[in-house]
Amino acid sequence: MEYTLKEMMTLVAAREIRNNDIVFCGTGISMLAAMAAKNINAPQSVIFFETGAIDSKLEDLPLAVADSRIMYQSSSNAGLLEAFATMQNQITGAHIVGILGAAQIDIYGNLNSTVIGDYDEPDVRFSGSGGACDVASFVSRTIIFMTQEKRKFKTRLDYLTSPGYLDGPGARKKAGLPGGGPDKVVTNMGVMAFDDVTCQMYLKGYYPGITPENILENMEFHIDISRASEVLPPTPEELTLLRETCDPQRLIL
Amino acid sequence: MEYTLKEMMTLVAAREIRNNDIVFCGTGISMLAAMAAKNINAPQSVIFFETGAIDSKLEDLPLAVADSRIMYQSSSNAGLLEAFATMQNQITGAHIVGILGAAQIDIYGNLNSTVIGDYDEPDVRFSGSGGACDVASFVSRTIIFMTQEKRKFKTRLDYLTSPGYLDGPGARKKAGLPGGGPDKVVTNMGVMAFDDVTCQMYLKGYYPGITPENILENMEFHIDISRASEVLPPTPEELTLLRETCDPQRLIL
Amino acid sequence: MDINSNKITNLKDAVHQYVTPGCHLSIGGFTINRNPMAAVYEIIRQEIKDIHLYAHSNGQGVDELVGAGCIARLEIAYGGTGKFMSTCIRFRKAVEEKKIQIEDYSNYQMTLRFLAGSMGIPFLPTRSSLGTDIIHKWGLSRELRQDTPKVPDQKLVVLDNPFGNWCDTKRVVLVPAINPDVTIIHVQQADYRGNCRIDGLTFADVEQAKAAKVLIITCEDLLDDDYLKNDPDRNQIPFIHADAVVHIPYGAYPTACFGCYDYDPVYLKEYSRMAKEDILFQTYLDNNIYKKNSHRDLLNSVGRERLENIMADKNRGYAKKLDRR
Amino acid sequence: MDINSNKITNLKDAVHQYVTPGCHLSIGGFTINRNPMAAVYEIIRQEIKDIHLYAHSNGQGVDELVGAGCIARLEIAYGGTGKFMSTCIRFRKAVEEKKIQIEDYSNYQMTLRFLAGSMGIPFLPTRSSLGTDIIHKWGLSRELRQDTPKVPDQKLVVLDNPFGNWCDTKRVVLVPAINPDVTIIHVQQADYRGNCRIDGLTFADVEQAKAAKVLIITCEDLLDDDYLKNDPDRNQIPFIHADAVVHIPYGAYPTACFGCYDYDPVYLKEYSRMAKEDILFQTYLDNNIYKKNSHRDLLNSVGRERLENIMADKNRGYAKKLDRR
Repeated sequence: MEYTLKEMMTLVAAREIRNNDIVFCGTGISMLAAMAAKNINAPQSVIFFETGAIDSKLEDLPLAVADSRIMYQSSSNAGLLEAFATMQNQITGAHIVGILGAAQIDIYGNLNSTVIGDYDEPDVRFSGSGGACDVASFVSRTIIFMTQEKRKFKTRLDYLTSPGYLDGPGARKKAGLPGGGPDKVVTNMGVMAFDDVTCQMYLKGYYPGITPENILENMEFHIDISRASEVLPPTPEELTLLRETCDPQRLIL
Repeated sequence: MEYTLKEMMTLVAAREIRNNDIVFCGTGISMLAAMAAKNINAPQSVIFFETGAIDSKLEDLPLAVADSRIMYQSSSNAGLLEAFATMQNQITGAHIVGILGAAQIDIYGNLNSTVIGDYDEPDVRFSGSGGACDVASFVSRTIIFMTQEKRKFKTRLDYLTSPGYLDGPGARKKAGLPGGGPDKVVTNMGVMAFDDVTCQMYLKGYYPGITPENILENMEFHIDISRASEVLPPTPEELTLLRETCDPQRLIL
Repeated sequence: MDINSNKITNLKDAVHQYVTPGCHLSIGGFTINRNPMAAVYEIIRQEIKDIHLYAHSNGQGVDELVGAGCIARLEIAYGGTGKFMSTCIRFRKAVEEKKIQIEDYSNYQMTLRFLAGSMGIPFLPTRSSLGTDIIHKWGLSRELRQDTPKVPDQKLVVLDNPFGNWCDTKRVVLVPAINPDVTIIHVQQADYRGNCRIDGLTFADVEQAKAAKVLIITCEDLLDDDYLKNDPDRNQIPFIHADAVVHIPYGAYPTACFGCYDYDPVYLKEYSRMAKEDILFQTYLDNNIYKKNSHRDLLNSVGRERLENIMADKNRGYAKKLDRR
Repeated sequence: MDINSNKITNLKDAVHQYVTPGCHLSIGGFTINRNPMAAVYEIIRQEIKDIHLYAHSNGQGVDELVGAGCIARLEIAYGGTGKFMSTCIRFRKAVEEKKIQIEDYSNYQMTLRFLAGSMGIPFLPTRSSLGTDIIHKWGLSRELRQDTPKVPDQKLVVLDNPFGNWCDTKRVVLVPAINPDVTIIHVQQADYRGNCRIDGLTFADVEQAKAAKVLIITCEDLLDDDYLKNDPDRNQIPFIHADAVVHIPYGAYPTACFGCYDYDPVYLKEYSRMAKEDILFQTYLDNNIYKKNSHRDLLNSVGRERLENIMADKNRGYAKKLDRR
């Protein structure tokens, strides 16, 4: 079955979600990945929004994390305080996987979603942290969506909005952060993971038709590609559920 | 009209409550005083409980601040966090008058409701602060109910549970406390106020049939009695409303 | 425990599994309302001892646990139940006879401590108690604190405002977080996964629940489907915090449960009377708890008439005509 | 303002009286939901300038206030509205062109700052942002902070845990309280005294409301009696915090109001298109705001059909059949 790269990315991220995970998601593709996991491979996973809704029914795809669609048939509707406390709380936070995106990422999975250029004299201004810094600070693991481009995979971030492994092994702990850090980076070309010892990004998988070298060409920094293998393409079942159940109006896809 | 000392005390305290006051009350006589004010002299005052209910209808007299009777037809039911935040918040706290009681009081209106004797080897153990320390710390003014006894009006408290003016002028501010401090002490013999300059208790009024000297005999420390005058006895209207509207079952009276 | 699983169990098993000797426990409710009394009686019946209990003003449940000898240490704000016991009677005796270790806080401070635990931070600030003996007098010694990993090394800390005089505030009191091993609450409605709906005041139940490593819920109504999801605004505790759900009608009796039943003045007065004397209190424990197999046994001995007297008017949430004199 | 009085007024007067040039303001809602848009448009119409705005992710309302030149300083966590504007367009332009001063926090930090304000304490702690540029890079300089009494002297403070390693926490970030001069929120129901009932998520509205020196409430339904007291569990903001109550049906339009209406995708897309060019945006402001006398005027020009399209299904709270492509 034919598929788009966006579909591939969504499903690759969805496969990372397991039963018993509580999935924090933002707007767009991250929400769709969480819905796909729930409908395909992790039916017992729980979807959770920073605005305060947990276990929403999601009969229709929300277009923002404050969309009224997330308030319908959730298990509890509260507010931001409760949502972020649930992430910072280490008892519940240990179950949470966060899905994030950003404008820039470095080899330790640190993210920039604030500015390109100087903070006081920015060339480009983005939305800013929102809840991303909080999620990246608190939860047990994060999955990060990125477009594979040299200007996005940066040796040095212009602004560190959301903490990954900071400057390497032990740095999160030294800074005083709880939580686990980045687990996977899902791009339009492949999937990266992080080395247990060095905390540095390495290539875990490349999509059919893409080579590890293609990926390296689209990054400013070099990563280990020795552990990479080809990622399985979407199955027809995955694609059908994604298209017909999760986003029939093709609002995101 | 005949009246009991308990009725007198309740009504004397009620007279201190004004329209536009938010009245924090505890169990027993303090709740009855708040109800009396609302039904007699301050119909626009608002009754408020540390357990989280505000503006309760109080069709029936509650026997505890967690009594379900305070949850019926209130303006908002929340919990302890919201209630105490409302007191600590200086914008709302400025409107709140707290009614308290204690086992011991000193000349600066500091209260003990914890122990008689040493804290580690107490002769008598009382309930402890509950919300009293919080109220005394936060709100604009407090009214204190006491029984006029030497062992209760103490030169030195065995334990300082709830702050009055601490050790005198400027001491609250120096300690870092917000709020105003004690305003009146209502006993079974008279009413004390606090001097604007010295922050010390002085006799403001004595009940019909009681002399200032009677009151001094029932205190361990000496207070100024030069400003005292006789307190007006309860009016028939006050007594009727108190008995028939506030506590018809005579649960407190 | 799978977060999204069916957590329905029975009280004997839940208490046996989670409320272990020496554990750190907190119970919900306030004075004479919505105490998880069925669970309290089950703890007493199972003779679980040496418990470290955290309480704001939990009242009736605290006094019975203390009286039955289950409690070794108590961090508390208020040992009373209002009109029925201005000071809790067995609590008072236990403190005066030094049978328990006690440390005093205010109600707000205890609530903030639970909130800090629920938020995953080590402390929260307040302006309450500056200049008082709550700051100066510690019930748990520095030595005990050093030797007990589950207790913070300081009762509280006074901190000068690091933001100058921001908010017209010179200094604050930091109170340390509590993360009880177990919290037990009683609610009006819960479902099989542990979503909770509390009617009326929540007291500090939500914070106590979310701060706990294990949460046991007893409930008046148990829903084995997703009915509560029809009105999520009213569900204060989502299931992700829950470990055990137990259906116990009248589970707060003899304390009240708003919308369901009132407190039982007959029981509470009888309790106060018997709590005053050691021998009478032993009789109380024997007859009302040890010799009963379950909360249902207790309710049967109380009898239908008294339970009917306390049944809540549906429009008011309490029993308007109840004789409370 | 008497706490217990009737506070019903109209929007023009409420905005004129309380939202003064240079004031510190916060608005409720989140991205495309329950923004107090009628009030936002009235502020723009009255051309109130030099506002210091506090926002977590307030979205549409922020972008319009910034675009209309009302804002001088902005403390914010997220300038976006989700799918419609991943980065708010006028916000982005204003920052890049240095037309406003901006300082960045996270959503949780901004929410905690409002909570601290509502609690009457100078700061609250969190573990969020340790090791990031949110800590290192300040948007408001130390000099400005020294010279501006309404701004705290530090952006935030990193504090070593005074309770050792309690809660496995080495250090925390303290974020300073916010007490806005004015907070404006839009709610589903309010009464004449200012009791508020919000259906669906509350976002940070309750904390923003309680932190404010002045609270303006706009509402879909206005009750001139005590009807809301029949179900006090659902009233998140009691009247003691309120200063002005204004009845504005569709007061959140073009953002959504759960249970009442959805966001209007036609309006929001048109906004995004016109926000991209300065000239088009001026046309937008002229036609949709300056040339309108009131929110009702705007709704009239939008027309009945579009308002019918976004009407919420009563069982779902949003418009199931709305075409959002």
